[in-house]
Amino acid sequence: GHAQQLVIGRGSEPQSIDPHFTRAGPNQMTAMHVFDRLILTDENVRPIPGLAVSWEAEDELTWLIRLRAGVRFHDGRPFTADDVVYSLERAPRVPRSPASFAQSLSTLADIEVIDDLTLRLRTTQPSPQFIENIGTIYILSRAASEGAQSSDFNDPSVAVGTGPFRFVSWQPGDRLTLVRNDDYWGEISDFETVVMRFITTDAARVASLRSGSVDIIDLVSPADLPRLRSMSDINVFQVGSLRLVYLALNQREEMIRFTTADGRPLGENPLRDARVRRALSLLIDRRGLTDYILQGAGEPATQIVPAGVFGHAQSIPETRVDRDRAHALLAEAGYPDGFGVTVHGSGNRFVLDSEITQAIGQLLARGGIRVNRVEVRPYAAYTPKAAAGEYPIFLFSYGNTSGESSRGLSGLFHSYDAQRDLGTLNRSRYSNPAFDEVIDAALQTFDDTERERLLWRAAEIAFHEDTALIPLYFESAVWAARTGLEVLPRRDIRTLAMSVRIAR
Amino acid sequence: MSPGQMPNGTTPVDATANGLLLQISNLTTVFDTRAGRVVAVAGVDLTLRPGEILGLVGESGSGKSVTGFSILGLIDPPGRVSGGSILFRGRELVGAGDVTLRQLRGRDIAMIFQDPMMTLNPVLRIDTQIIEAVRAHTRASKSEARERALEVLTEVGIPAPEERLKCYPHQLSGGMRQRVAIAIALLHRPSLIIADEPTTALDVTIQAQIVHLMQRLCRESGTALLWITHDLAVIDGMADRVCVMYAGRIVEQGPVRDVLASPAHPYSRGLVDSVPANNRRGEPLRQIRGMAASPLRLPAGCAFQPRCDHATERCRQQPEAVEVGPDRLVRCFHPLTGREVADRA
Amino acid sequence: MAAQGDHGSPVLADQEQPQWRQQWQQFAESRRAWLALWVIVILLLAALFAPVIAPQNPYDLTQIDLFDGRLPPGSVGESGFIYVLGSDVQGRDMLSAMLYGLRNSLFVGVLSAVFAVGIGVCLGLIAAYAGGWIDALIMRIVDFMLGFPTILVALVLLAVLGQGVGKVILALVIVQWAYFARAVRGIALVERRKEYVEAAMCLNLGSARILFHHILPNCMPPVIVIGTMQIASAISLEATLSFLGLGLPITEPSLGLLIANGFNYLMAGLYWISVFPGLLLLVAIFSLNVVGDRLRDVLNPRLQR
Amino acid sequence: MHDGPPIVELRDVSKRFAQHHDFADRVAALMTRKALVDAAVLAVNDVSVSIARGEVLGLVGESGCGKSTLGRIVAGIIEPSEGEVLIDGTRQSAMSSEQATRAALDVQMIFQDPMSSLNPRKRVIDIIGEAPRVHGLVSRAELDDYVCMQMERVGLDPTYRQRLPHQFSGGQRQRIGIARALAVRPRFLVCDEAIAALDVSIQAQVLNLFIELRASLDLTYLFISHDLSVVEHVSDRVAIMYLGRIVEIGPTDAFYAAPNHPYAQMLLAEVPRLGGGARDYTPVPGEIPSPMDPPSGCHFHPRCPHVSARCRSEAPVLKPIAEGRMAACHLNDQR
Amino acid sequence: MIAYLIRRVLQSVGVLLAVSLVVFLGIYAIGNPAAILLPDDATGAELDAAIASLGLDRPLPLQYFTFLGNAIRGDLGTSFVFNTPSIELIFARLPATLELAITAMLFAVLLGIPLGLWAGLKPGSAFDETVVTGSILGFSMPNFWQGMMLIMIFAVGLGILPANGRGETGTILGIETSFATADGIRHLILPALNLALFKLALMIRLTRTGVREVIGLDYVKFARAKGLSEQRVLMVHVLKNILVPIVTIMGMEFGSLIAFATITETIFAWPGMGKLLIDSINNLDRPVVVAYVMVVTLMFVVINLLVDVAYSALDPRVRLGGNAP
Ligand SMILES: Nc1ncnc2c1ncn2[C@@H]1O[C@H](COP(=O)(O)OP(=O)(O)OP(=O)(O)O)[C@@H](O)[C@H]1O
Ligand SMILES: Nc1ncnc2c1ncn2[C@@H]1O[C@H](COP(=O)(O)OP(=O)(O)OP(=O)(O)O)[C@@H](O)[C@H]1O
Ligand SMILES: [Mg+2]
Ligand SMILES: [Mg+2]
Repeated sequence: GHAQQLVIGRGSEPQSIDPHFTRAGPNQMTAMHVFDRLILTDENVRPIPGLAVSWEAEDELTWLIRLRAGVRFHDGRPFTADDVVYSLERAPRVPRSPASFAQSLSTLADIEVIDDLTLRLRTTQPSPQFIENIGTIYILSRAASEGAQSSDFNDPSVAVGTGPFRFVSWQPGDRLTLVRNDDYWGEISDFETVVMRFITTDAARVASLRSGSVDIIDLVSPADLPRLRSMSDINVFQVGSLRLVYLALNQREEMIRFTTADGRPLGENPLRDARVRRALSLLIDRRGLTDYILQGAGEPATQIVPAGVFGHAQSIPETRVDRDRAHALLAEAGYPDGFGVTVHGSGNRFVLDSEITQAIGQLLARGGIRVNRVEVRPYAAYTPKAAAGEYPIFLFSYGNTSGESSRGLSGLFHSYDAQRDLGTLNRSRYSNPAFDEVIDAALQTFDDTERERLLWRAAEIAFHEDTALIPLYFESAVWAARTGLEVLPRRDIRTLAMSVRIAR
Repeated sequence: MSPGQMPNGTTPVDATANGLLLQISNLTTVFDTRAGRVVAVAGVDLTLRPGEILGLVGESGSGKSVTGFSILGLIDPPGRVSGGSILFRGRELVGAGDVTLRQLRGRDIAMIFQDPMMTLNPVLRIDTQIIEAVRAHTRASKSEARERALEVLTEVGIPAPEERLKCYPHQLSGGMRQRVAIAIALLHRPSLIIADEPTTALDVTIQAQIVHLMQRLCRESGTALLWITHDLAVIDGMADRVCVMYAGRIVEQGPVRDVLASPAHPYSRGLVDSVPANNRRGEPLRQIRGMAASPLRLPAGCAFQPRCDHATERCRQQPEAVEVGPDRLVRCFHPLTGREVADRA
Repeated sequence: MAAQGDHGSPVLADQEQPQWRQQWQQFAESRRAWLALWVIVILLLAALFAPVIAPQNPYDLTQIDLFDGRLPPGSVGESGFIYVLGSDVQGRDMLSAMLYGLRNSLFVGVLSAVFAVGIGVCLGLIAAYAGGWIDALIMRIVDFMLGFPTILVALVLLAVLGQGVGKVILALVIVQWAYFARAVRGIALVERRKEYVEAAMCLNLGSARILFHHILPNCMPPVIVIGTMQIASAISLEATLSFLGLGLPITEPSLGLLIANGFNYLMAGLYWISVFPGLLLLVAIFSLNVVGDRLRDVLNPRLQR
Repeated sequence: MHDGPPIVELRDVSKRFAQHHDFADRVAALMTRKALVDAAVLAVNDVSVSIARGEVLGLVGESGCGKSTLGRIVAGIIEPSEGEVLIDGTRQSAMSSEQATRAALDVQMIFQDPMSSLNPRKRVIDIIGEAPRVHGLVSRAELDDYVCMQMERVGLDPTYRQRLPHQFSGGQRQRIGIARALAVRPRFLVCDEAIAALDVSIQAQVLNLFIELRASLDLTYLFISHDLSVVEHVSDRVAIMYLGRIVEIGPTDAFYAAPNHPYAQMLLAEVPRLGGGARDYTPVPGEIPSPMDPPSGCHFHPRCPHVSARCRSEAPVLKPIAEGRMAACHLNDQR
Repeated sequence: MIAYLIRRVLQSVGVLLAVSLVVFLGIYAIGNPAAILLPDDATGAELDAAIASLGLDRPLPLQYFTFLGNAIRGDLGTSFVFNTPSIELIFARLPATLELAITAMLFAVLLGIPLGLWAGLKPGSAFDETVVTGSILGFSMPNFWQGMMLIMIFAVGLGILPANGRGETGTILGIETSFATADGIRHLILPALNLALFKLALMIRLTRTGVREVIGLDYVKFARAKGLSEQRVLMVHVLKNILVPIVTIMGMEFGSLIAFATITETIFAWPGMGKLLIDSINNLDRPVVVAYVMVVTLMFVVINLLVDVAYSALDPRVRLGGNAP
């Protein structure tokens, strides 16, 4: 009966069944059902053995990897080191890939197959994160998919992996159907078939759950939370995610779209002054945002990663609203009456972004900043301008995909350097040589303790000392399911059939 | 036409004692418009014998068409027949049910409209329009109906009727269309045809064709014809009797020759006088002064009185129809004598 | 246009009253239309005086309070403010937001309809009058516009020009003028063939004068009618754009934007955030349509009694 | 009559309404291997006629024979495809722009449908006064008086000048049309079926107005009608048109006494006459041919009782047959 | 007729060229698709790689002319997002949209014409008033709001119909369609209704107006004078005449149903073309948007052509070759 089939109402859609086509989230959470990786992550984004049972650094440039024995692909062929070689070679070379895995493999120098189940990999430079990067690559069967185009993967005879589910069919815009892989090496799912229905409108997804046409939905909007929580036939599962929502403060010298408190143009950028940035941070009531707007589906943030994640600096205290101190700081910086600014945000990019943007406007305004406008634009029209640095204060988010803080810290805060490809996400052009030094060192360090110490320091500089941006909260990932189902919520916001169990 | 059905025109009609086919008495038709009540027909009395051609003349808006439509019960809201009686072969049509009227329409009483461009449905082929008319009253099969259609088209002198049947109205000339309309009217050999200005929109040459056709028809089949027009000359050539209408009333009626030669009502005389042929070339025509009376506010008494040279105090009362000669009635207190007319000519 | 036979016996009584008086009387005969007109007048006044009658200025970020968010109708806020129709997520008083929203919706609707009608009418007239390649060109542009997705136009404008009431109006005008051009061309083609145009040509009055003084006024009744309905559909379209995040600035909501915002809370039972503005929008568009319908009947000589 | 050049003279005027063939048509013709059929209507075919000052020329013919088209050419509403129109003996091309305007205003037209020829949205004062004001014939201050004067002249009550056309009866509307034309002080009126839409009693009133104006304003008329008795009443000369050509032209008396062209004879025979007594109407043989595809030779030959081989191949030309009379018929050559 | 076709084809080629150029420029003006397609943590090198692999690094005119060159060979480009030929993507979504549009149209026509006829026959009656008021309501509610209310009432509240999605499909005559299964039909009802309400209102109004215009004309009177039954007068003489404007407008509306059912498809998670359009616009998936608009324009050209042909079938006075545009 019903227990055999699981219908998931998903808010996002994959672009392709080819797991190498793009590393965008919706694609990955689809691929994870069908394909395995060398290293998997658990619900807390900690690495756990996947197709690799062990890995060790023989020296700074060499890694030895042992593969799991006795694993078979969906078509019955055995899994061997050759498939790994094939997959690692294929992943960076998928044509027209909008977001390829090339970056993860950029330091890979060569692969040596020792035997069917052992590999030795060499890197071009010392790279502590190398093994984690390798871990993100999905392993395909050379026999089934060699020479196949991305679009060929819509055929179940090409989309062959070793994962817990077999691919059956995909109707773009509508649904994706999987059947259980009964020979799976890991835990076998409770569900014989899994149907993922793509329902991108939040309210429609909730409606589907409430009308019983799906069993579980993801990306539950905080708007619906109180109601769903109160319903007896529906359970809500929630976990703090690694997605940081922050307010970027544009520190470019040429950004002069500010006004004085009475509306006249202000010829300078007050955000270049750390005291001003600090003052703004003191005006934001993060608890207000998480409790009132997000209905608890968020955790106030102090830095790039939440507590419990590698690199989280305990030393950074939570920022509480303190208007008096904010005003004092502003006065100190030469803006006793505050200044005027427009707040920008995206619409429908992440949970309640437009509501949050408005609330930020309100909080700043109530704190004495003249908020000239609050502008919310669809992401397509928003992000190019944000990247070009055209907004003074704007809402953005960063989803940590690796289980530690280095990637985020260097992307967001390293001084922008196009040549060396550093500070790519540093849209506000924050720049502090001291910070750069610390983070550069962290990225080269193999010793975990030392690395973590450096990351703490980097976080302290960026968040505590410089207020390079205003961290707001970590989004919570929320699922809702009909009673009788248990969902193991994942911090990486992946909606997986493997995480769903029939309650016992 | 299905076998066994007698063409109506050839049956002896006299179901009534007086031998009248149509007897209209005191017919009143009104339109309740926003501006008020328009009395389009205000107590018309009129009779028609089988085979007779009656001309109904009068200026625009005098109620000729409305009289015609009233007979067929085709007055659409906001209009209605508010009084009087229409006896057709002794049968009362005022207040008759829909079914009765529908059976009568097209079979016993047919009508031809003024504008041949508008009477045929532009989006239906000629054959459809004729065949449906045949089948509205007989149980003929499609092919029988088509046969009948060909027959009548030939009868009204349409060349190559087979091809015409497949045409749409716009592919035919005005004269041809009017002949098709006449053919439809003839389908069931009605005993009465109401022709509402059927030639006004047509050229002289085509007018002649149509008048010829209708004349022959009445003569041959004994169909009575009510010919509505404002063209006195046409009436003169074809009708037996004529009724002159003014502001919803028949002001004069009688044999066509007598009425046109020596009109007794001042209005009829005005009409006759204003025809160019009755005037000297190049000189001003004699015209009726003033403007037609508004049907919304008819003057008390004789409606023509404000425009009449002969009007007196007495004309403020409604004149009754008086007999002024053999078979001639005039609604006037001061009917003109033949001599007066001759004097003026 | 008054009751009359085809070849013209006028009903003289009508002469005493100017045409507009009659039409007005006829308009007022429909109780529904009369009521709708009143509703529109009231709504217009409410929109016009929104700053005066609204208990709160929903644009003023310092007046709204996050912590008064999601209050059901009739609640009293922390500061003692009474939210008659409840508050939205930001703590905005719904009643005030609706009054201002109505103002924005009507402003956008009326203005975009006026411009779209204006442009459409001019191009349609020119197409009909000039004929030939000018006509063909204009009509192909019309075809082009009709097949062009509104969302794309709106998004491009948003990206290029930024956000704002003016830009939304521009987007609505761009996607809607084509309908009018086509409609007016059809009407003008008929008018152009009438003899009064020939008479004007005979009097040597010049093309521009004939076009704008003679043909245009006679195309107006249908245009006025489509125009009224256009206001309604522009309001509705703006609401749709807002729903897609392409409408007005989020802090200066129209009714459509309010509904779109509340849409997310409908399932959560916070019905007032979208149902009240929805009802107000419904009433406004409904009344406009009723009036437009009635106007069409009154101005259509074919339907006159 | 007056001396001097004719007020209006048409020389070899033709008007062709052709369908313009574009690229697509040509490709289609190539594809279907069909020659491009010239779907042209020769509405007016090589007409030459002159109208002397003060005269009334009646123009008669069946529907679709090109009367209105000819009238429009004379009134300057449409350009002839070939030939030329001379006003007072002068070509349009030889005129200064001022002269051209004057010439255009000199010839005015009265239309058939009194309702559709008046702009339903303009008040009488504007209908009549617009052109004089635009052309600077009167100043704004004088306009009101001027309009009143025009209205009085055509027998309209000037107090009605603020009314709209629909508030008038058919006859009054036609008077407004006449006043509008007269307001630009024309010397020539083209009356295109100007009384056809009116009923008898109103017809008489309007006809009388024409006759009266002719005398008082020294007007010249081209009087188009298919009502032969009306034409007989008002015209000095009559021209008969058949399918774009003038087939006979001559003084009214002589024409009505003895029409020459077989078509003219046929027309006259069909006119219903008052006082003619009961008569049998005889159907005219044949149908009016389509102007798209006129018969060869003499256009009338398919319906002509006197048809000969020559009529089928050769189009007869207008030749004098008597003093001031011309006809286009091969029969005349035999006599 | 052939000349007419050629003319239409030539004109549509012009329109298509213009459409493709404008869409190209428009999306260029909005921004760079690569920035949207990449995940949050993408590096600059990744961005550059993506831009290069999508061919977005070449000058715009060059991109456009390449596109034109390919288009002539029938290749309208490959989706940035799905890496599938855009035409394939569009046609894969077509059946779902078509069945929705057809159902909505059937609702509108089968209900609208009778209601409109009846209301037009009895103007001012209670029935007429009700129908007219109802039709105005159909006009007055924004589509998305209507859709949400339908879901609230029928799916969540009463629970009698599924809230969204396309149900089970089966094959009829080799075409995969929802009409084949009961589940499919159940899923169709709400979205079709959502789309139909506006068209239904339009249909009622068109029919009603048409009836009122035609009913007083001479030929209707003449048909009555022939003794025809009221039913025949109505269903043949009146209806056939008013069908001309109805068919014209409904043709256009059907086109827009197919092309722009965006909102309904989004709310009801219907895997049709409209949803593809809005997703593609949001992702700045230029090849799909360009191809989409071109397909839609072409569809409008074809629909207009069919309408014109239907027009001349319905109204013999209209000659196809006659008036050029
Ligand atoms: N549907 C209507 N609504 C209001 N008044 C009408 C209607 N039909 C006719 N009338 C009025 O009835 C009167 C008589 O009209 P009718 O059509 O019978 O005149 P007629 O004698 O046939 O004139 P004509 O020669 O112009 O056809 C006119 O005054 C007209 O205004
Ligand atoms: N604008 C035009 N385009 C094409 N053909 C035209 C045009 N105007 C007139 N015609 C054609 O020219 C011919 C003569 O038309 P015209 O109107 O001059 O005839 P008429 O003698 O005035 O007829 P009627 O008595 O019906 O008014 C007709 O066959 C008509 O179809
Ligand atoms: Mg009549
Ligand atoms: Mg004419």
